[in-house]
Amino acid sequence: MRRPRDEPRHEGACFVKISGAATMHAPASRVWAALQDPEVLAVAIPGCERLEPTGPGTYQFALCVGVAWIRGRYAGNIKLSEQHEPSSFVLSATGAGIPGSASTSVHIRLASRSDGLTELTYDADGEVGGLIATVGPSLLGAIARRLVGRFFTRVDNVLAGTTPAGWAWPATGS
Amino acid sequence: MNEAEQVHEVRLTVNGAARTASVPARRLLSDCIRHDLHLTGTHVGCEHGVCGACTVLLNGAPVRSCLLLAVSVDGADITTVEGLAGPDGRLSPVQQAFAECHGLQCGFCTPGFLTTITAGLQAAPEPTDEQAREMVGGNLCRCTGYQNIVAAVHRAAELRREHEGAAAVPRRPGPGDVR
Amino acid sequence: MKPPPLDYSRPESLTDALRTLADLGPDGKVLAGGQSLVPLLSMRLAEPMHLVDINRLADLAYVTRADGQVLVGALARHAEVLASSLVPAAQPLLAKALRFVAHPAIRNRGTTVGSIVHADPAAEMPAVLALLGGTVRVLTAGGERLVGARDFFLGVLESDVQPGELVTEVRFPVLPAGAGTGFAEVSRRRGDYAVCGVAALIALNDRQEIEQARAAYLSVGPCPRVLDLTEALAGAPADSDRLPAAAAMARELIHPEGDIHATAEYRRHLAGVLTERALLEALAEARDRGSADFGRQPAGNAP
Amino acid sequence: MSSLFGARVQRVEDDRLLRGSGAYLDDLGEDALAAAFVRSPHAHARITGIDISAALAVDGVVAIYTYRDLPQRLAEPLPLLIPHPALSHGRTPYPLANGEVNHVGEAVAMIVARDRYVAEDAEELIDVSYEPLPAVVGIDSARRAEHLVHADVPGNLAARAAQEHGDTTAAIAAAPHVLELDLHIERSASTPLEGRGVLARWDPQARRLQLWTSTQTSTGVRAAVAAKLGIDLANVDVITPDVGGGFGVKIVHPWPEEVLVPWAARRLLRPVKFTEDRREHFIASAHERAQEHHVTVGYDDDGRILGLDVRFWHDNGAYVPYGLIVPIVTSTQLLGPYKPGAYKVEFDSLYTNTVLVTPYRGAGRPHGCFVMERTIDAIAAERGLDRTLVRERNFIQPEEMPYDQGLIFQDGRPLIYDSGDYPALLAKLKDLIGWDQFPAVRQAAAREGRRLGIGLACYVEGTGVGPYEGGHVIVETSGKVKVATGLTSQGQGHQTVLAQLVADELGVPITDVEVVTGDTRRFGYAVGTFASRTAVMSGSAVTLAARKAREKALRVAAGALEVSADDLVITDGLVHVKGDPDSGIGIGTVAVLSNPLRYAFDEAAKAATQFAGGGDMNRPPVAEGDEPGIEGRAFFSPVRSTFAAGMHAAIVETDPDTAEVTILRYCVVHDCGRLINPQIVEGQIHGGVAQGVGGALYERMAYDETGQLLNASFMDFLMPYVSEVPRRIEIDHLETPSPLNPLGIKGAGEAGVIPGAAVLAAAIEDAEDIPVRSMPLSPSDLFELRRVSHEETA
Repeated sequence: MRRPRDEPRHEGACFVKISGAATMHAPASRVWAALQDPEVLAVAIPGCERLEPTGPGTYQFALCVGVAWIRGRYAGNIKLSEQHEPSSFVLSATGAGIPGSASTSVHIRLASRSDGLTELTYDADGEVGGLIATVGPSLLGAIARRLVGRFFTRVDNVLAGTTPAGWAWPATGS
Repeated sequence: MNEAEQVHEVRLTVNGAARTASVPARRLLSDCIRHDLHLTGTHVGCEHGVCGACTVLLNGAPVRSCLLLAVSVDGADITTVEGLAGPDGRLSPVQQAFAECHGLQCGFCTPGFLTTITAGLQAAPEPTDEQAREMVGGNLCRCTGYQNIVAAVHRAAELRREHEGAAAVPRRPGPGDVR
Repeated sequence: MKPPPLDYSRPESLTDALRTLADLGPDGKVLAGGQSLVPLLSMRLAEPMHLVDINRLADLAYVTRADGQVLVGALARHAEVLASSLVPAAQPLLAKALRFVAHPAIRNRGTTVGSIVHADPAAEMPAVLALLGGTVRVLTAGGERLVGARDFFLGVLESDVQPGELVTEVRFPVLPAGAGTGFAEVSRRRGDYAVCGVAALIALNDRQEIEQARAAYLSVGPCPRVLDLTEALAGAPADSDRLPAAAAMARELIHPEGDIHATAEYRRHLAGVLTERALLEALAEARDRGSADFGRQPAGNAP
Repeated sequence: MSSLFGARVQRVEDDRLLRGSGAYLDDLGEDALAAAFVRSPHAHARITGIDISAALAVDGVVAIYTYRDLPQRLAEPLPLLIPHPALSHGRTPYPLANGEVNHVGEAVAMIVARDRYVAEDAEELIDVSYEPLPAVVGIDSARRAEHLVHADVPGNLAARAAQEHGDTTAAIAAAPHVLELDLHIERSASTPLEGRGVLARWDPQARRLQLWTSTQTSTGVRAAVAAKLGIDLANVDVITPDVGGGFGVKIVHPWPEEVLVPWAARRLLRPVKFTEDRREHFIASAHERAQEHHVTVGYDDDGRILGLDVRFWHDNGAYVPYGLIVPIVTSTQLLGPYKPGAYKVEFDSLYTNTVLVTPYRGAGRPHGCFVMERTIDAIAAERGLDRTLVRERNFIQPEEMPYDQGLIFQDGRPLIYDSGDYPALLAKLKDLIGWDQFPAVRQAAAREGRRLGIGLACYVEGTGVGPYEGGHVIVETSGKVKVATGLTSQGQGHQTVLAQLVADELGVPITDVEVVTGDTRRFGYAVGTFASRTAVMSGSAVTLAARKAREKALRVAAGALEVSADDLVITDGLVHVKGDPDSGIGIGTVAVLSNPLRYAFDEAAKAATQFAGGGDMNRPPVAEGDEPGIEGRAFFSPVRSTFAAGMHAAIVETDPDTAEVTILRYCVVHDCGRLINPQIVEGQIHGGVAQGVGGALYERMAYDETGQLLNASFMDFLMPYVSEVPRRIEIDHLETPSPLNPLGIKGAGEAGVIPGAAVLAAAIEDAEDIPVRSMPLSPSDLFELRRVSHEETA
């Protein structure tokens, strides 16, 4: 009858794990290239205000991101690693800002389809700390899902040509 | 953040007296009452609207003063705990009942209960037990276990009836009245 | 816990308000009751912004009935909607659900429209609007658009209100004769956001059989979720013992998440239990309300 | 003389509190600067840099401090208040983090600004760079010790302590039956409606510090602040204003803010105030309760315990400023009213990267009671015996008092129960709840498809812990009586009960008695308010002080009236000859006569001046060894604690569909010795029961595995509203006087909370027929228990 106590005791903790899939309207090689392109990342990362390369596969960013009224400014670093072109890589990001700190590691896999499109799947582990974690944890999963969804939609829009690379987010975010 | 914040002139009627304060837009009504108007009887227990310690009467209806911006209630009529006793200094029926029933311990949450019940008894002068509990259902108390607070609601209703005609708070526009 | 610096305008007319909002664009935020916004500001989860306080727009503080709808203006407080004499007959679900909205002191200030715009998936009013297939009236300086409930809720705390827009009214379809509503929820403490909640609607035909059954769920996803349960109940008599089948159907269709108060599994279980309870109440009300209008109008704007 | 002792006297505190004229910490210091703190968002991290430049530029910011600004003594860790030989690795926090943070909420930087709004603006602009370290969260993680909270504390083990009475292993080995149980209690917290707060003023001319703090121990704060800031004790005043609840969290001292705020006030030559907000209270004050227990118990066919072995693990959070008090109390007090044959207990106190743990009302007892009472219920279930019968068979009998449990208690003294009648308490409880009638009630309910259960739990509570308290009583020439005691008050009605005692003792109207607590200007020696000790300790002390004042008053009046002091009594403030209440002198006049004066300030004083006549010209105006004034000062220091006891029973209904739990009845029988004011005692019980219900069904600290507290608000930390507490708490009293103090009283402040988790677990278990081994229990938890139980049966 003993409950395992070292497992996270509550669902919906600030340790956010999300998985998903998206169909990208381009061949895998183009999707791969887009996801490595800082200009595309700057467009796709929700609320991205600044993204500067600091080395091979590493970037500094500043963003203002949020959902509805819950909104915060973050600054931090992005690293692309475990690159197996054109099939998979890991995007890691850590950031800190007014509502708290966040870090995430997204494992992205690309699979070519026979129709020339690409099936993208991802698994993200996120960790959120600080204010937002202590007062709004039950919202985090849904917010994270929405932000990740926006990211891939944006990338796809760039690939499809509906959003030009170099397009900037409005200063206040979405 | 270094530009001086714009201040707004706020005119309120507080416990029957005209008061003014100059506040920035972000000033919470609770802080305005406590620190600008120096009426420290209204207490702040959570600042997110859950505990009810900061409850005041806004045009006769209980509201959380920590969930209001002072500037937004410009022109309103406000009753705080300091305004509950009679002009002669006599405790109101609700206050008297709390004393008789041991309805308070540390006293920190008490002003919110007193204002809430004062308005509640206007609406339900002879509350059933269910109504009495409903009346205080949104206020947290960590000391009393609520037993004596509910008893005090009933006792206050009794005292009000005894002081027939002497309403605890003069009739002000109610929640249904639109300003 | 103090709000960040804010800019502030308090328009005296709707025209002023819309002009101000148009000028401000994405920086402008509407302040009505503020019962959700102010704590977010105090916790500094919301960025500094320019508040457009509509509390002087007394014309928007109405609850009326017109064209088969209950119209609730942007400045009508929950308490006023609850106290409105036309609500119990015109749309009893509003009153039933409003009793679960926080506590009286919050209802005295918080507005029904604000609650819907705020789009908290755990809140009662968005689910009620979604269930009834109500409409949101959105104004800009340039015009008006009407948004159906199904399109209005976009995600957690996200609704379809664009910069420069003001929601002035929500419209809840009047409950036709022969239809009934029910509301049931479980919250940890009385007045808390629901662990799970269900609003239900049943329409009977003139043979006193269930013709249509719907339920809306709160706290089971990012938006209010409306399920058509007619398939489980169609043709059942008004004293139906087939409600468990509807509950089972609901359990199958929803996919709630767990949080610190409840596991996903418990939420799913509750969704079933509460579906049954809400449907039972709806069924009783539908019987009481007779079936004079049967067949001529659906229960609400069916989604 | 009509006695106020035992009367339901209305509280003297209430009038001003009801008018909104109370003075709580944040009501003071309108001219003070506001302090706010940057607090760690990480449970465990190294600090690699702090950039305050942007924040310093904010208009209205006066100063920002980090660890590097702290002078020598402030740069040391805060004191370890209660050392213990077993506490081999005691660690306490720095006032501001020194390079490492060990829980979310630990203070990293202090901002002093024009007001709190501006201070929070600046807070957002302070850029702290952290290098996160792995966090240790929960007892299992601490025990596994794959990561360490403090690099120099192996195994995360702050302390391991053991006690034994008898040969437990042998007793269990020889027992006919043996059971093993794992029992768990989660974290909760005191959560007073008013958070902590400090206001400091430094007077540079007088070189004097005045400090107001929302504390349970003003003398403790005073000594700590004087030591940390290097100020002579005599130049520090600590004044406790009205305190909006404490429940334990305010006994810890000095909190970082209690030394930083006065330090800043002295440095800036401006008054400075810190008012803790609600979120800070959750992540920067103290929690309690989290423990895992493993019980091995041997017993006979009748359910008599022959040997009890308890091993438990205590989560002490990131630091242990309050030593091992909580686990020591658990380890000694879990025995309750029972004599277990042989008893062995061992505990580990473990560090985790969470908010530190210090006593919360009940302090270790709710967990101990839960362990013992669950164990007894398990024995009863296993033997098929009535749960009350098993308890009766294990009770210490009244004729065995005083009873030595053979252990050392939290005050370092032998655990010897002074008094009590446990069989009588149980009989009262069974009557009150209708224990024997319950099976019929249950059946009737079952016929309606309702699920009812009954449970009970017993406890013994060491109260009135030493070492001492003192009191001072002075009669003013107006006849008014001023009383001071050093310990503090957080709403328990101390002013009222102490006034009752003094009014009785001095024979004056209670309206003439004014009691001041927790003001070091009025009384400098004190310990503090905790462990249900005020009535016993300060009650006895002010009684003894009033007795001295009374003797003096009678002696002076005897001289003036030319009668023997033995013939005099005081009634309604009038000193008169027994049987002649109409002629005598007012006690105020006696005060005038007791103080020979040179100067007259009013008509009363005139009578005591040097030309007023009277007095023996051959003796000094103040006799050798005597003092002017009608005053008494006394201390009370008992040989050991008193032991109050009580038993609770509850009937609950569980919803078969939603798994919600409703408490239908809640009954309490209680023995705190003689009752000074039954209304106040009942109020204490009510509040305790509500907290017990909170701890059993609603409140928990929801940490995730990274050490984030997910419910740091009243939205998600579910303190009960009126709708969650029993509709009526039915109370009966038993009074077995304590022989250990002049009043025969035992403490009552904490009792109500102790059996909450135990009694509700028992009742839910009874309703559901599923073992309940872990509390609190939410509907979701009960749903899960049902599911697992269903699977196991299937």
